[in-house]
Amino acid sequence: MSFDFSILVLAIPFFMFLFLGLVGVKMGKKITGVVGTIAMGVTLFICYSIAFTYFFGTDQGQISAEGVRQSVLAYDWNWLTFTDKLVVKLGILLDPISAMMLIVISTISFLVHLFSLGYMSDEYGKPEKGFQRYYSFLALFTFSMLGLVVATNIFQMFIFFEMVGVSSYLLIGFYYTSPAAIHASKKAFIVTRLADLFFLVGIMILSYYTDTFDFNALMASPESALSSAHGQTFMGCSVMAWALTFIFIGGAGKSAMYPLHIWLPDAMEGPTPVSALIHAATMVVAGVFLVARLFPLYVLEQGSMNIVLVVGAFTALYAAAIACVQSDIKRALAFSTISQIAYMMTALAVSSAPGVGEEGGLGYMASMFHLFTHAMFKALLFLCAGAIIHAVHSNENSHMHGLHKFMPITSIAFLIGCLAIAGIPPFAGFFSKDEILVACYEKSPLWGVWMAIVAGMTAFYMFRIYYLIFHWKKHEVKEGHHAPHDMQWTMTLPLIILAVISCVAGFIPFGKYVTADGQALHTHTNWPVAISSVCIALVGIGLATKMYFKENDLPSKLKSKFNGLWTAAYNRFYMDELYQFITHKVIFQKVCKPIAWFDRHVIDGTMNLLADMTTSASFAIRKMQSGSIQSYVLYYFLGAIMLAAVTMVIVLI
Amino acid sequence: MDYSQFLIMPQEIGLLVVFLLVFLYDTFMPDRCQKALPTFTTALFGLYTVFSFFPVHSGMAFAGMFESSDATWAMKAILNVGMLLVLLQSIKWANSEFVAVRRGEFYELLLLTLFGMFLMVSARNMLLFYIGLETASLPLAALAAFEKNHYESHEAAAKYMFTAIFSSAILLLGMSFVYGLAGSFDYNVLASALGDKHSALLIAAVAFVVAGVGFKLSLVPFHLWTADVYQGAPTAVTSYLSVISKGSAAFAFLVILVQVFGTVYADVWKWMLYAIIILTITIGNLFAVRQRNLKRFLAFSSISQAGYIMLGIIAANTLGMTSMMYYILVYIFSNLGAFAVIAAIERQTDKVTIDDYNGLFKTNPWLAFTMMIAMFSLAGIPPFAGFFSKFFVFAGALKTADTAVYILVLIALINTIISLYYYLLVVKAMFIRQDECSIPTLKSHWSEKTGMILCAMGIILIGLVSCIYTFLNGVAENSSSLFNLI
Amino acid sequence: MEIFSNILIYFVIVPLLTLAGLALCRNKGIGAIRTVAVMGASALMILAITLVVMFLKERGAGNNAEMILTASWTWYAPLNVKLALGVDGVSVVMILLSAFIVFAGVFASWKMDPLPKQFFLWFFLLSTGVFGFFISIDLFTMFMFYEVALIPMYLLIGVWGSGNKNYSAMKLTLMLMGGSAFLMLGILGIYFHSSADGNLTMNVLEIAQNNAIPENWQLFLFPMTFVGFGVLGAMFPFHTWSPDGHASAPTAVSMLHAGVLMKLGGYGCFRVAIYLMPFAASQLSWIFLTLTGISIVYGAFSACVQTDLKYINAYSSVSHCGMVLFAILMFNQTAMTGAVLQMLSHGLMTALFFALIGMIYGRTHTRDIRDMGGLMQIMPFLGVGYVIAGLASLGLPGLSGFVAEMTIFVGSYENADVFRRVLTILGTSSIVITAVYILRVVGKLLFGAVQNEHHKQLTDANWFERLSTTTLMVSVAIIGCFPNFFVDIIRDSFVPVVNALSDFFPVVIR
Amino acid sequence: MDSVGNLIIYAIAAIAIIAFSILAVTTKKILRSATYLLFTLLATAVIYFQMDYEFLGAVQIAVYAGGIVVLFVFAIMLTHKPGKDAEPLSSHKKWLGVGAAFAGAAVCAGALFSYGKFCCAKLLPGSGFDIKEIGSALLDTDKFGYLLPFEAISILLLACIIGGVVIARRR
Amino acid sequence: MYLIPSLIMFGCGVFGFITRKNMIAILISLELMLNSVDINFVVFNRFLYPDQLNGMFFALFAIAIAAAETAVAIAIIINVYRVAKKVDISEITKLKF
Repeated sequence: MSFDFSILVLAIPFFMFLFLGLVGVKMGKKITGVVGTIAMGVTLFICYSIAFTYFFGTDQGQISAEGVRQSVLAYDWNWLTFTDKLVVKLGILLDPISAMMLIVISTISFLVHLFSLGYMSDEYGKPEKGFQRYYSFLALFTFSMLGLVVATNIFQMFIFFEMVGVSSYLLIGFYYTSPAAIHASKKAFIVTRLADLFFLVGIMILSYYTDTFDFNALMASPESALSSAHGQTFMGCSVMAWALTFIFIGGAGKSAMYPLHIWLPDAMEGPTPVSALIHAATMVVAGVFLVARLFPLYVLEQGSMNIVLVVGAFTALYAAAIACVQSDIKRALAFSTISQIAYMMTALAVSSAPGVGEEGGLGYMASMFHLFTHAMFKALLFLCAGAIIHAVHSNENSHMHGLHKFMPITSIAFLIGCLAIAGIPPFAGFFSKDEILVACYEKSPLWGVWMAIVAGMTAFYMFRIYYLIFHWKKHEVKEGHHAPHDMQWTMTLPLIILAVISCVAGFIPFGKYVTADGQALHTHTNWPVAISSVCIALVGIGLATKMYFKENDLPSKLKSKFNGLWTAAYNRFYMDELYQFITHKVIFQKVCKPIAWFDRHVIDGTMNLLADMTTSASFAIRKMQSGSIQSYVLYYFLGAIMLAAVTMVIVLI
Repeated sequence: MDYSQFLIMPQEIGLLVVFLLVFLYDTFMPDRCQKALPTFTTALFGLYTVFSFFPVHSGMAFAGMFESSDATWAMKAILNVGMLLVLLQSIKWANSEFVAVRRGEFYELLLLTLFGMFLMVSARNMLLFYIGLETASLPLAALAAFEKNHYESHEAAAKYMFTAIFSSAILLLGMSFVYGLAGSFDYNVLASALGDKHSALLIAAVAFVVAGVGFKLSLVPFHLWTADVYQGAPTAVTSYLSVISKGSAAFAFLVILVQVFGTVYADVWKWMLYAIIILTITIGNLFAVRQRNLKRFLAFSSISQAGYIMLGIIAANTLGMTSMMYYILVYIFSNLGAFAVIAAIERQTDKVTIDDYNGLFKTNPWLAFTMMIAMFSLAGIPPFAGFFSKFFVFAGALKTADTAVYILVLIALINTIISLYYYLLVVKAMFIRQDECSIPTLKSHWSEKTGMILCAMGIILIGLVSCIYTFLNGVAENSSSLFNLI
Repeated sequence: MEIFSNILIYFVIVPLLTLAGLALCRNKGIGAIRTVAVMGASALMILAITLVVMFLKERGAGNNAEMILTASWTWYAPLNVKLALGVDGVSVVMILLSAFIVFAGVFASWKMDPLPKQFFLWFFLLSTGVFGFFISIDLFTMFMFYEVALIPMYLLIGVWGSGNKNYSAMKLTLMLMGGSAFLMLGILGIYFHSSADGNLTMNVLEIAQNNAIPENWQLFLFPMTFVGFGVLGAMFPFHTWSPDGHASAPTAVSMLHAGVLMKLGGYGCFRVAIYLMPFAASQLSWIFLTLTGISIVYGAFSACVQTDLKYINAYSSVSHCGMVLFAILMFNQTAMTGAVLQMLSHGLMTALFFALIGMIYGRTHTRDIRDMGGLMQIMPFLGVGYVIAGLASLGLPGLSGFVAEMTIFVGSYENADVFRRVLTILGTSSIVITAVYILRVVGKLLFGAVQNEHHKQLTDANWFERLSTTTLMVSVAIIGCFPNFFVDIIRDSFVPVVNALSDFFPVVIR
Repeated sequence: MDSVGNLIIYAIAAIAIIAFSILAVTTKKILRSATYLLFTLLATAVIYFQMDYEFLGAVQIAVYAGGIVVLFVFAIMLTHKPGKDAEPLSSHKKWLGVGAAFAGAAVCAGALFSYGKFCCAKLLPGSGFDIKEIGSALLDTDKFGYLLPFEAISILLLACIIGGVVIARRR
Repeated sequence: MYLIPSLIMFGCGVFGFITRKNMIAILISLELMLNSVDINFVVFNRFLYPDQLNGMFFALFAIAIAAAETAVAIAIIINVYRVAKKVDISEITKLKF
């Protein structure tokens, strides 16, 4: 089976974007949503068939004689010629991770489309204002994300990085009348843009030395790609290390690694399904995907890899710590996402090259595995949160409490999600997280312990959220409001589907399909690690149960005891304030304003000064024309005399 | 005693014939026919202008005193065209209440001064040049005093007269030094006799000659009379003064400088002109910036234009000469276009300040249009002729391949920005200012209209039709022997 | 006549005929005036597209001459001034750009009041200058058309502008003419050194062929010409005419000015300054690189704090046009191609911006972003248009800005010397600053709550406004989506200049 | 020619020129000024005579002394009530005038005397031009003929007559 | 030596022109200047080029022109006098700047 039809994966969403955006305005809102969802369903089907064909088809020779899974270049068009060698192509590259990502994206996107039909309507099922726009943007986002994962070259990836950023901007700012949404969307865009700047510089450096953007060419022999810089160094590090670090920064921006994470919590201002799609499952893993794509290069350039490791590990702990104290459930989930993505990053960073030692490439596999499972259960959690928010019209957990009785389906689905993320077997999270921990211990016990602690914290804060939403105390129904209840089928169905996936995804033999070198990686459970991690998770859950299951004053006691720490964590360790200070106080006030002043007063002033000088010179010499003939003649005569005298002096002397 | 030598000067003789006929008409025709005198003169002069386009024999006459060449012929033809325009524009004015009694004299004097200018252009002898110069300037004092009912007219005449006599004294002083050095007045003889020795006397001689002729060209610092006279004199006379008189003087100046003082070009008068050009352009511009009276404004603008004309002289090559003649031609059309509008408005409303012109476009679009293209042409904006003439003058100057001249041209170019500023002020008043216009919709006389249309056509066509420049270049090439000494 | 068999000459003839047609219209006959203007603009558009097709055909047929469709007729023989025509890829796309913007400009000024006839007269005179400039390969005619294009600005701003228009119009005109003063000297200097054997010529191709300008003269003339054109290209510190001028100009004039006129600067820098004087270019490029590098960042930073919509775009133009000159000075094919793409992109996108601003201003009567807000709800079409323009400006892939900037950056980085690379990276930072100010405006202007109750009654765009802006939006998207079409046209045009430079400068041609 | 007598006559004439020139421009009474001018012109004529240019001397006396000075006197009579003094000069202006005059004279003198040819020049015996020669030269067209200037100046004078008429007419 | 009176005369003329207020006096100063130049011509002719007459002729013509100039100038002065009732040069400074 050929992959010619794979172009539809991109074409359908893009067409839907234009169609819904231009024509949709004229159509009914409901129809728009349904059309969009159906189109997404078709895309979903195509993605699945591609992935199926790729992984299980045998007639295309995707698996070479050595058992290596080959990548397939389905399309490759010249799009923009830079130089004879550096040509930006747009195409479709299918390999294990991109096929896997196709599944992830299309699944979640479809479910979010479906979920949004209900979410974006009011209680009576009437679609909100801007419904068409919403679906149009969703289609655009899906298009961009799919384009990103199938990128054949690093520049295409950059292009879609940008596209993803913009569609994320548009979706976060969907409620464009709300100042917070505007602010958040702006912040998201600018922070990721800043990261993309580094990405771009990284690409420029990389491509300058290697003379190609193409992944296949880069991967064909990573050693020669790295050595094409001929050992040139810049500030003590090899240029390639710089390039890879910069590229990582680009990824870190999208993946919300510290210190570029600040946009993600704010991005929760967008509609919750959007958060589920973009800020939990797909876009935020773009950075991980990027590093995974270039893994063969990174693995050879340990300097850069160590940076990835340190950043990843730190972010995991940092975000987990903040997540423990957030009161806004979406923010808490957002920090949880940051932490989990940092987990994946760390996993990549601790991975050794495939074939090195017994567990070579395990981290890579584990990272991808976790990416997959996390996408599912985090989307589940977010959609649940969406359902809850839709029911109670608030993000604050103080407005929730005790919803278990009102929304049983949601509650169970959320619980499954929590168990999955906490790493309790047999839910999906356990398997992937376990592999990561193994890989970390492989690298160094320090990192293993570190990540295990993070896992424990994860379990704690997830259950904290769970208890605060669904238990703690009885829910108070405000007057004039309906009692919260489970939603219509379009909203519950996605929850159920995702819950099921979260339950069973762990049993997928991931190592067989998605590995760094394309060869199947046979994993085996590392029992000590597995047991210890489950124990730590259980400790976390227990702690949370103790503190938050029933209403009590233990949390507030602890809060007052560690007030400083608590406040710092609640305020996200003041990172936002720091940024605020740098951007507003330093850049805006100390750079932009002075420059604008300089322009108006010095540069423009100089021009005006020239004009004024002319005018005043004109007035100054006015007296020459005094009206008296005698003075005219005096000037005349002296002029003639001077002319003669000066010339005499110059010529004769 | 070969009187047939007079035949070499058909243009001058033709001019005298015109003068004679006008004189006779003025003297002997009955009073009722006198009103037709301006039209008669203009028509006659028009015929003569056509006649003057016929080529003449080149050659020297009167033992080298008088030269007739393609260049002088072309120059005179250019002057004739300008003169025709001036005559056209003045028809209505000459018949106005206060001038009518003296209109015959007006035309006679104009024609005689033109004759003087022709002598200047053709003179190859200092004596003849001097006589020509005086013939061209003394009657102008009488013309300046023409509007007896205006005090300014008298003041202008007095200022002109005194400065003119003073300048002629200076010129004579310079000439006497030249004579002392070389013992002759013939250009050819002088050139060889002066040699290339730089004595202080020679330098003083050059300086005084430059000063003397600089008066006619109103070069700074010999220019101070200009503005007052232009403002005070009747507009017809001002336009005549500003273009014809200046154009002829420029050509004669070129001939004297390159032919007589050619040997000391590089050391002496190039640098004199260098300084004078910078001063002329800059000071003319600086003064023009603040003027509110349009005639005075054009006076200063014409001072700075004279600086640009001088660039053609400092070039001292055929390209420069061509460009200078071309510049004069273009300048005639542009300046006369502006003066035509001013005269038409002044005649009917007595308004001459820029502020009076506010919103002119609304009441008199065609006048405003003519004025605008005249201004643009003076400022050197394409596609009007002024652009071409400026470009060519600069090209001529730069052909000297002298770094200093590059700097000179740069200064001149920077000055064009200032000049653009004040020309745009006029345009701004007419087009942009939204005030109520104090000038009602006017009906111009047919002669004024014709004059303006001719000027406008000239401004537009002279630049685009390249054959004029090419032709002038051919003429200048024929006279390239002028530059043998450079 | 032979002269009429060359398609290029029609780019001058058509606007002139339009001028004549307009002159025949009655002052009040707005219908006739519009008809003539639209016909003229459409004819130009058709001509431009035909030209592109012809160009591609010629190139496809293997005509690899540096310029095609060349023809020349002697005009001023004494100075060897010729009416020399010819186009290469760069001029072709510039002509295309101009035609589009003129077309959009006519519709943007559909309701021009007062004096519509005079407005269109000046408008088409300006177009004549622009097209004439791009089709000429003779320095004299180039310069002439260049000035023809400049001077109508004065009246267009002065008569039909708003705000402090007298000051702005005068400042703009004087500064641009100041630039052209230097330019004139430069051109004459080039002319007088154009040939070693005395056959002086004004023809660009011949001058380049002769390559006879002595090196010390190049060092003098190069700054003259570069600054001369650079003023129009809004090079720091000669850019201050731009904010004031744009702020006061009427919509269509801003469009044409930012869209096309400023491109004359970049085009001239390349065609005259660098192409003819490669030695000086390589020697002095560092000065101008620094200046243009400053332009990029400086313009962007300045734009961040402006509150007037037009000022924001004017400063943004400073930044973007700085990038054009910056890229041209990078001396390699890629960066120069990027420069042309950037000219195209900036032309269309800024024209779009100004058109939209004009339309918004026409409704709200304010351009201060502090007084506006939530316009997206009131006028969604204009709002979406503004967002698209903004996204193009900040470099969204799929729109033109991205393509151009990326080509520039990648091309600039191809240079091996550290100075250029550092500048390149500095320049790249502008993509972030651009995002900041664009999003700031979009956020304040379009999003949020409606600031002014009166604005709620306002209407969205009419058909002609939609036509005008849609033309531009589609063009922006076409360039963004199919850049290689344009790159293929443009790229080879830079081979001669890069070859000339390579004698003096270690150009990396890869 | 180069005799002591000549020298004495010359010295007298020169001193008269210098003295009367200075007096002409410094005297307060305008009529006296005209009178001093007359003396200056006459002294100049003496020098012309001494240099054997009798015709020129005669013209000088006739035109200048006879014509112009009379014209001046008439003008003074027309415009001045008798016995009125000119106002005193402002010293500021006076010094300016002195300065300018000296500067001019100095430059000219410097130029003239640095040109060595004049210092050693001697007055050679005159070759004796007679009036007839001058007359024929005036109407000659050949070398050293002045027909054209002669005609031209007649036109100049005509122009001046017309001009004078124009100016003098009351209306 | 023969040029000294001429020089002084010229200087006096300049001085007179610049300092005198009476227009007629100024004209007198101008006459001095013109006359001094005539002396120059004649002296140069007689001393340096005695075999020619052109200097003398020049002086002759110059005298004639000077006479014409004076006539016109006096006419103008009288004209001004009629309007301004004065011949004071400091009176006619209305046109300025």
